[in-house]
Amino acid sequence: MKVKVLFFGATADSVGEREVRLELPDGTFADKALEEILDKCEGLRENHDVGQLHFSINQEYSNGKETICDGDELAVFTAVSGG
Amino acid sequence: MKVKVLFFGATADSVGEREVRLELPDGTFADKALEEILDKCEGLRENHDVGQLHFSINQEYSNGKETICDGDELAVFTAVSGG
Amino acid sequence: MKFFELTSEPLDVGAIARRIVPEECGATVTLDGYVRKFTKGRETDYLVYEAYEPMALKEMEKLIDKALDKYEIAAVGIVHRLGKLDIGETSVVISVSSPHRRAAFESCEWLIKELKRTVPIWKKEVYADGEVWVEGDVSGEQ
Amino acid sequence: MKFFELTSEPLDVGAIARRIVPEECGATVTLDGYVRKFTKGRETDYLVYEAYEPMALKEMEKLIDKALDKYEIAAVGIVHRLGKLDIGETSVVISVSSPHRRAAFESCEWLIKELKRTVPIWKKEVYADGEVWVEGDVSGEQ
Repeated sequence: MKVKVLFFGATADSVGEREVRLELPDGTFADKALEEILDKCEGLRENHDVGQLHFSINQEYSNGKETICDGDELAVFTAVSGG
Repeated sequence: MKVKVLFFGATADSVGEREVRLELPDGTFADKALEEILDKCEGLRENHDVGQLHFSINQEYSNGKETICDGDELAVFTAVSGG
Repeated sequence: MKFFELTSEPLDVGAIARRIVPEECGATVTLDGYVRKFTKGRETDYLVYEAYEPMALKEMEKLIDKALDKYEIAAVGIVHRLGKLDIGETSVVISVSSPHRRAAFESCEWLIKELKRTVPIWKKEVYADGEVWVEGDVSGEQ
Repeated sequence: MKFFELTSEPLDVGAIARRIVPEECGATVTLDGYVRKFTKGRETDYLVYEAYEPMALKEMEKLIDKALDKYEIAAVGIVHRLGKLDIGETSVVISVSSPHRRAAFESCEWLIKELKRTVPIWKKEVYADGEVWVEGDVSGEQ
């Protein structure tokens, strides 16, 4: 299945892209999907404490346990700093 | 000596005046001056719990112990309700 | 930095909030107090505010000086309207700017509480069937 | 009653603060957050704000719904600006209206703290000699 992965701010700078398309095995869990993203998108592990990165699925914060579906919109970003 | 006494809001309504001139003996203390005002300005004792009235001398809250001087501007008013 | 004013003109909340934007600050907290339609279930028609003007200005300045001393804040503005006010119209604006927002929230709340306790301004509530000069509540909450 | 928006246009604090004035309310507390010139002694040239827009709007709405549930308040508006902002320009306005002011102060402060913790918006600080994407402080204070 195919998913879209978005990056913002510091993660977009690290990856050098704001959006990538990834192929994931059907039924992939969220925590595994994030591992895949960290492996395939160079710059994330190098530039970030990955334990501090946030992960969202279809614009909701992930708890790591969701099952990813074809066409999902994922995103990886640093701790927010709006306001 | 002569003083000016101002009333506002409810005390102005009670007295029927916004300003009166009073003659006080030289060296009158503030608490005595307030008693004089309550005696001479009809409507204050009738309409107010006099213990709750505020008294100011030259635009400063009185503690009752000041000595009043000729030409002072006194004022008697209820608990404030701005805001 | 401070300003304190009494006026019979309508208050422009945004203009007051943005009048002082100190470079070292990042937050301004503004209280906009206005005329409620219902007080204790009774429908207000309009309000009239009256002040002992020179004393009110002195007391406003004292409050601001105390706040500037007590809190880590850079600027305070207080403007109170007088005269007749319709429902929804702003009676008072208190605006506090600080480097960090905590102090601005805390001091703005302290300022309105103290203003309601010490600044000689009175409010008359006018209803369809009467009117009453409101006597302040010592707690300052209302 | 609520509104929540992202915009690249300058924010009008007064218009946001006065957009909702419920009849049963007497107070609106507004936080105006803007660009500080100095952060930890370093001089900021300008800021750039970026958002994950659809998610940011969802998170803003969730925060407002929580606040409306948790506090005795009648209306909340949050507007956050995006793009390049100069010193002193408003980045966020949070406005809360309530019958009694205590709840408005408390919930406005809670909302900005939570917004800084959960709403996916990021700030890049640009200095004369470099730039950095700011990573949020979990405490929400800054």
